[in-house]
Amino acid sequence: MGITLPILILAIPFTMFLVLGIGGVKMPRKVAGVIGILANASLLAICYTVAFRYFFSGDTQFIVDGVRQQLQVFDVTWLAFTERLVVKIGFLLDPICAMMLVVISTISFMVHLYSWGYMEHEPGFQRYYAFLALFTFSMLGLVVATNIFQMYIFWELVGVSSFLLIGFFYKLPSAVSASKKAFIVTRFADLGMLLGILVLTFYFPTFNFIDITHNTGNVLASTGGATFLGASVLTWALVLIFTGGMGKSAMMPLHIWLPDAMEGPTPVSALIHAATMVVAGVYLVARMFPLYLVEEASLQFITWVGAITAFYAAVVACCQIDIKRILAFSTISQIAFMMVSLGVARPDIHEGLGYMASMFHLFTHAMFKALLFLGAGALIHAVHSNNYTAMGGLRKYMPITHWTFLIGCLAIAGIWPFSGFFSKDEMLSAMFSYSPFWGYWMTMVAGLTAFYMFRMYFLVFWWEENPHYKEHKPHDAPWQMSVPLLILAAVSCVAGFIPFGHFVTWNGEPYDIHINGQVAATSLTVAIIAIAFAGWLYWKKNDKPSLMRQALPALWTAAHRRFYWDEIYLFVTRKIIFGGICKGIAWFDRHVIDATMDAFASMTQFLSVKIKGMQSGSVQTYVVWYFLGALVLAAITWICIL
Amino acid sequence: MMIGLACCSNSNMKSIRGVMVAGSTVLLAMSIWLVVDFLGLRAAGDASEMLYTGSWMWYAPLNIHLAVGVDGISVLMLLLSSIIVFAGTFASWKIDPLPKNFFLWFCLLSTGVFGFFISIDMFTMFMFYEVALIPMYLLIGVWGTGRKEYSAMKLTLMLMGGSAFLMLGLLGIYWHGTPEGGVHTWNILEISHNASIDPSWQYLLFCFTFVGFGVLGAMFPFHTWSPDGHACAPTAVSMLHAGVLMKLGGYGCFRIAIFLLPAAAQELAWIFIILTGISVVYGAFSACVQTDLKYINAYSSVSHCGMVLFAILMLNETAMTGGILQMLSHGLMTALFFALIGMIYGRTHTRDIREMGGMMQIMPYLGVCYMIAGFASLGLPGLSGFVAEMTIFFGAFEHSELFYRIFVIAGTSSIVITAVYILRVVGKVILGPVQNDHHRELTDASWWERLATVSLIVCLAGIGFFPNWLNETIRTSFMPIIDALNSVF
Amino acid sequence: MDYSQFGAMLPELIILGLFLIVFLFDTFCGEGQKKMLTPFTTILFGLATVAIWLIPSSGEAIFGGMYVDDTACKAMKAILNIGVFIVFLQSAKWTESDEVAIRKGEFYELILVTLFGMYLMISARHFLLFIIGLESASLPLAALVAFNKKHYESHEAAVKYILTAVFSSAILMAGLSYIYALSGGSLYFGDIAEAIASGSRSGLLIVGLAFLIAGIGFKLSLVPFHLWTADVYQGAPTAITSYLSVVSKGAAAYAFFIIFVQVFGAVYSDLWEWMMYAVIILTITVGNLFAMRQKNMKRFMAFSSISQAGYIMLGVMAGNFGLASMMFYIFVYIVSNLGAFAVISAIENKTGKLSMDDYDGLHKTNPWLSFAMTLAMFSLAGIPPFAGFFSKILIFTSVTSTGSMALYMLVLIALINTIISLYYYLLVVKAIWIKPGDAKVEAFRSSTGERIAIWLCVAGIVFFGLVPYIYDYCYDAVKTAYGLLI
Amino acid sequence: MDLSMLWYLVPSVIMFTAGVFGFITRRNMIAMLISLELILNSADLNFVIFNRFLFPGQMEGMIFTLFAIAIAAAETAVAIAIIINIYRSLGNTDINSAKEMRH
Repeated sequence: MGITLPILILAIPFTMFLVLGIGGVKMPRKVAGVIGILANASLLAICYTVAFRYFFSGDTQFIVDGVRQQLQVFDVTWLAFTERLVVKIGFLLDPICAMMLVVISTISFMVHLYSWGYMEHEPGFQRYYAFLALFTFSMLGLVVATNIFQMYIFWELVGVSSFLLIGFFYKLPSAVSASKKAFIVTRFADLGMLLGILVLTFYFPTFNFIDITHNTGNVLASTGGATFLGASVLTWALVLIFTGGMGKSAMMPLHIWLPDAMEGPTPVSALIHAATMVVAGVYLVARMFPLYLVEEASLQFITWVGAITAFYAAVVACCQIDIKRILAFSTISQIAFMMVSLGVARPDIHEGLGYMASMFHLFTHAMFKALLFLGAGALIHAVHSNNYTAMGGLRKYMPITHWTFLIGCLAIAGIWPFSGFFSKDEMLSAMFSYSPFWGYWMTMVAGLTAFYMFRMYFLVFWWEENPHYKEHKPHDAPWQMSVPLLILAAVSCVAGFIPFGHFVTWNGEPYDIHINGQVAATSLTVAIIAIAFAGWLYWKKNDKPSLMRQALPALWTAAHRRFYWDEIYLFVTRKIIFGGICKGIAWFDRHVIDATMDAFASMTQFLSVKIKGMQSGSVQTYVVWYFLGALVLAAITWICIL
Repeated sequence: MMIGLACCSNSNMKSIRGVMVAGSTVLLAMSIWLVVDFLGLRAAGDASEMLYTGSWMWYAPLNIHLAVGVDGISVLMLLLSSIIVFAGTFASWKIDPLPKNFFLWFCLLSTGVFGFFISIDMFTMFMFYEVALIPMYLLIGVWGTGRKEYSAMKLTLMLMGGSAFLMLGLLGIYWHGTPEGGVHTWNILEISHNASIDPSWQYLLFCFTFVGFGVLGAMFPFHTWSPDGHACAPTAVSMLHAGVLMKLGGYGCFRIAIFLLPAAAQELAWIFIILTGISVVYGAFSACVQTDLKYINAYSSVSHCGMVLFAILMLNETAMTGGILQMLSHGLMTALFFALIGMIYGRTHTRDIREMGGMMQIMPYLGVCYMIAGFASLGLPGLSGFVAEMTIFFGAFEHSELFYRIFVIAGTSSIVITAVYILRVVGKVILGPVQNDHHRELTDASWWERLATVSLIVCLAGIGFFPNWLNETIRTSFMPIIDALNSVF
Repeated sequence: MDYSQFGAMLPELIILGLFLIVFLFDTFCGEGQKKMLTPFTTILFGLATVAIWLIPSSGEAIFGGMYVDDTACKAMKAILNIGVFIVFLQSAKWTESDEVAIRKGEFYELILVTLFGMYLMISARHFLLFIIGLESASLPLAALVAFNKKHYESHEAAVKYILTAVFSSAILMAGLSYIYALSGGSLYFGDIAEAIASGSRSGLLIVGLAFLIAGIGFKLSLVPFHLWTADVYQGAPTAITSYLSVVSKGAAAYAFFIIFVQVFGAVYSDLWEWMMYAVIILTITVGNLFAMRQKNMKRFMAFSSISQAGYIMLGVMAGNFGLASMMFYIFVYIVSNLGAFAVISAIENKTGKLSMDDYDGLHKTNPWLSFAMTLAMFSLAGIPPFAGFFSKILIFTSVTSTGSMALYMLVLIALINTIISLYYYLLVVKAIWIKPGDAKVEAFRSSTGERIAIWLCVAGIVFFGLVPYIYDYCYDAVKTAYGLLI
Repeated sequence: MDLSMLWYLVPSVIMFTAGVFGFITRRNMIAMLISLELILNSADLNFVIFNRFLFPGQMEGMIFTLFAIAIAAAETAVAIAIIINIYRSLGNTDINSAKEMRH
């Protein structure tokens, strides 16, 4: 296919960024908004065209006897480290890429539209759109990366645009610190990724994904069985690269930035911290999946991290008050779901069902999680608070929001026929077939998911009406905000019926997906029980929740405080690194090194004072020095020579 | 050569601003022209080590020449210097007292810098080196702020201490640089062709020269002049000093220490790799807890310049190229930093980050520039810092011994720490609520300040987006040095 | 004997003639013309300088080799002449001051006599002639030091000077007597050189050498034979101080070189190399350490000149190549030091202020003086592009030419000392440019002579580093006189 | 009996040390001057002795001695003159009182 469209895909958002970023200050907000939305509409169109051509045209460059091909549309040199280590900027088109193009452009467009209503009265509206454009650009560049270094470049760029967007309300210290936290934590993770790339390319000097994933054997051979601290260097490389993914996708223990990131505007949370950027980690693993297959250990690692995170996040989500935080933790746990299912994917288990499933879930999750966030945005817009304590019984006041939100909850809870059901079912069946333990474990997590989602749902829309609706009456959002809700809701309803296996599989060979009845039944029952329990607790105002809370106060507070991860981090950074290392080094610098330098000076001064007695002013001492000097000179030489 | 003339005429100018601006603009134009012409000649297939070479006998008895010539690296360095001189002129628009003398010394300083980069005769190189050092004393002492007398004296004396060792090293090279019976020469190229310095001497001379230049390169533990010096210097001087002068150290390190003493470089690199590796992390860590903007930046300069020497010591093509890229990037970036700090200080009259906040609301332009500089410093793709650091890391990691690779890993950790202290400042000073209410009526940048900053930002972004031509130019210029190194074993 | 031989010692004759002219003029002219004396002498001396610079050296040895006037000697004499000329210029104002005016004739005559003595020192190739030169160069100085009748310091300085001077000449003669014992009965340099080369390394010789070093080191004020310097420099009239600090030092340095390299060259490496090694290190370091603390400008310059003498002596360690560098160093040292002294004396003549604190903020009132002073200080500290830098580097280069590690270390120590010296030279610069507060010296216009002197010095400082003319001159002179250098 | 050179050198050495000692210990400038003369004379004596015993054929040492004596005289004259100056301004010739300038 021609390179025009791919180039446009990258060019449009970047131009938007420049235009709005530099010229934005001058232009009125309406103009900026319109430009942004129109640009995104065109972007949407182009992305869809590309994706559909890839999937449906049946052109031989895309699909050869049923196997979907990986195609480098273009690949231009950007910087040459050595002969073989050459950084290129390119456009790699393959199933997951095409899927991501669809996801990103869709959500991005929705968010642009939504923000027009949501952010209308915020100062710096133009800046906001510029940052959105920057993010879209970086995210697209990330997914179309032809080589791992290009991915790293855009990895950093999405990081910084997320930093800018979280810190959009830069006058609030909380927003600023949240953005700093997000940037630094992810940066730390990226360091791991960089090291991983260093190690990998040290043994197998190429960045190109295709070279890597098609010659996994050579990669393994090139390391020559070298090991470091017990593990093979390849495992190290892969785990380190995955660390980058952990950072972006907020896996334990690098998850702490995501809840705080909710300080940003809600549409931003929907776009970046629910749908697109946070799944970059999953995407990274999927991208290098063949290589991960080589090292069993690395997949094990991924599975464990994912499973633990999923459970942890689900538990924490049950005890949050801020609805955006609840959604954030649910995001974490859902992404962990995908990770686990990638971790358990094996070619010999249903042709790598887990891989397909996690991509499927990535797709559906993007849709319904964006839906939920935008709904939450609408709620916040209406009651001007993030906490469900300020809500309750809103179903009468804002019906659209209510219904769409309900659909979202059902989808994420995995109720038939909503999209979440199908993807989650695939994942669970993959896990069951890998090992029943993980299967049951994740089913339990699924149940928790259903519970906390509906806990929120009931608390927000049923429970009891908040008294201060009297003075100001909540109402549904303007059309710019409602339309995206409706669209996304619709998608969440039908997306499940997409025969995903025909499009995205680990090796490009399509196959039919079939509901595993037993798994489906289990998860469905678990979900329904959970929902029922939630309903029993939170349908009407009562004191059961508080009773439960008093039953296990320690657990509740612990969960509410997210099991004290932030405190631990604060302690390490503030006390140990800042208070200890940095202060120590600064002190050392001033009082040891600098002091030594000054000591030379003061020593010289001291000497010059000491010897001043020599110049006593009396001729006779002068002459004594003179004479003795001559004699000593002679004497020493005499002793030395003769 | 043209540049040399240009700045000589420049240095005699009386400092009506117009003249100064004209001079620096001419300078900038000339160096751009030089770069273009140079690339043209290279493209035309002129493969000699140095272009525009010229040599005039000076002190005949000692065979001292005034020998000039440029290769890809020095051309870029000249370009960098002229850009910074250009920006510095605008940054010090409202200097007082004695603007005439200020610009006079300023020009002398830049004369030294330019002369250093164009000369390929060790003697003249050293002379220009010292010419560049000395005006610092008066520039800081007279026009500086804070404990200026102490800092100026300390800076001057420590750098002179460095050049004392350097001088001895150069003398040694001079006397041992030619085979028996040959005519002793100061010319770098001839010495490298003779390659007649026996290893036992090389070790000693390498230590002398490398320490000599290392002091100017702010190598741990000889870096303490730099925080105080930078903190007290006037804006333009900090710009030129951190931006260009510290680069003389790195430049000299490979042009003399490594190029002329390859055997010793192979043998002794590890000592200095340890030192520079320390200064990379060390500078970054101590920048985290400073409260004075200039101190923060000075320590980050220590860290970044440590990175330069670190890369150069890796003795492989890619890493050295990265080192040069880092020189350029750090030069522009830190110049931008100091310019901005100077402008902020000129308005708020404080550099203490605890007393500032929310500058973005008061002077958005400067705020944005500061954030851009910060991103460049923490290595954001699309700005020059990223290119340089990545080239260094990947080049250095090529090194065959695990020991060095471990050090590279230590070095990479600095990018996180950098992020920490940069964001600390950005979050505290630029973003956040306004700390001090009578900062509210402060004005945003004036046109000359915008000119100064924009010229630097454009270069930063330029390198960040299209690094490869630089990369090629530098790489080809390193060939002789790499050959010299390989010829040892 | 034929008196035509005297024709060979043309420079001495010129100076002698000048002396006579000045003497007669001073004696027989009426009160009216008295005031003409200063310009008259200065101009004549300027002409003499040019003449000595221009006339080729006869290059022949006369009086049986007692005296030679080879190119090197003549170059040295020319350099000294420049120094004296500048001294005359800068002292013109002072000689007009009423307490000196009556006796200014004596001033010029005595200076000329000492100069004559120095010429003899330079050209002497026989110890008798050398001693005569030395004494006639040092005795009149005592009178000159005591020239300020009204000032007690002047007397104290004079008495300190004369006593130590006589003591040192006594020591010198004692040392000579020991050398004589080993000399095979002759006091000719050449004969002694042969005798020493063939003779054994006896203790007598060592003591003799040590005493010789002490005796000549006294005039060069090498540590530990330097203690008179500071007091005398401080007490003497500024004109005399500057004269002492440069001209007599230069002559002594040259004579020192001739004696030790040409006569005792044979025992260089095993006897006196190490003596000089120690002495040089001591000189440079102690001089610097003392200079750091000084507040009185003249005393400050005294100690700085002590450490400078150490640098000059480096040339002795490097054979004839060293001699060339040494002569160049002396020239540069003359212009730099006299530049500084010209400023000092200008300010002293005007305001009588001598303390470094009085120089605070000088640039506000007297920018040109400050400029000149700064250049002089930079040049003394050895900072490019001023001449001092080149002279220092050249002398270091020549010292390292022998390639012995010990000498590298010596140079290293010297280089490290340059840091200390830079420190205290910068103190002056700091006082002038950086110290806050109003200037303590009011703005004034310095006299013509002083201004010319300052201009000459500044020109020398700026040009003769960048333009290698002087160095080539010295180099060629030494080369033609003593053969190949490197 | 004829004495070897040593016997003549001994007094000269004694004169030398006496001179140095006197110069260092005596407070009166005139006395110091006298001790200086002692040193000078011992040097002259050396010349004469060496010339007489070692190089009987030549006269260099003798002549040198004559000049040296003259020079010593000149030195003494100048010194005396200056000491008189000091005496005028100080009223005594004690060397310890001439210690104004120091350190």
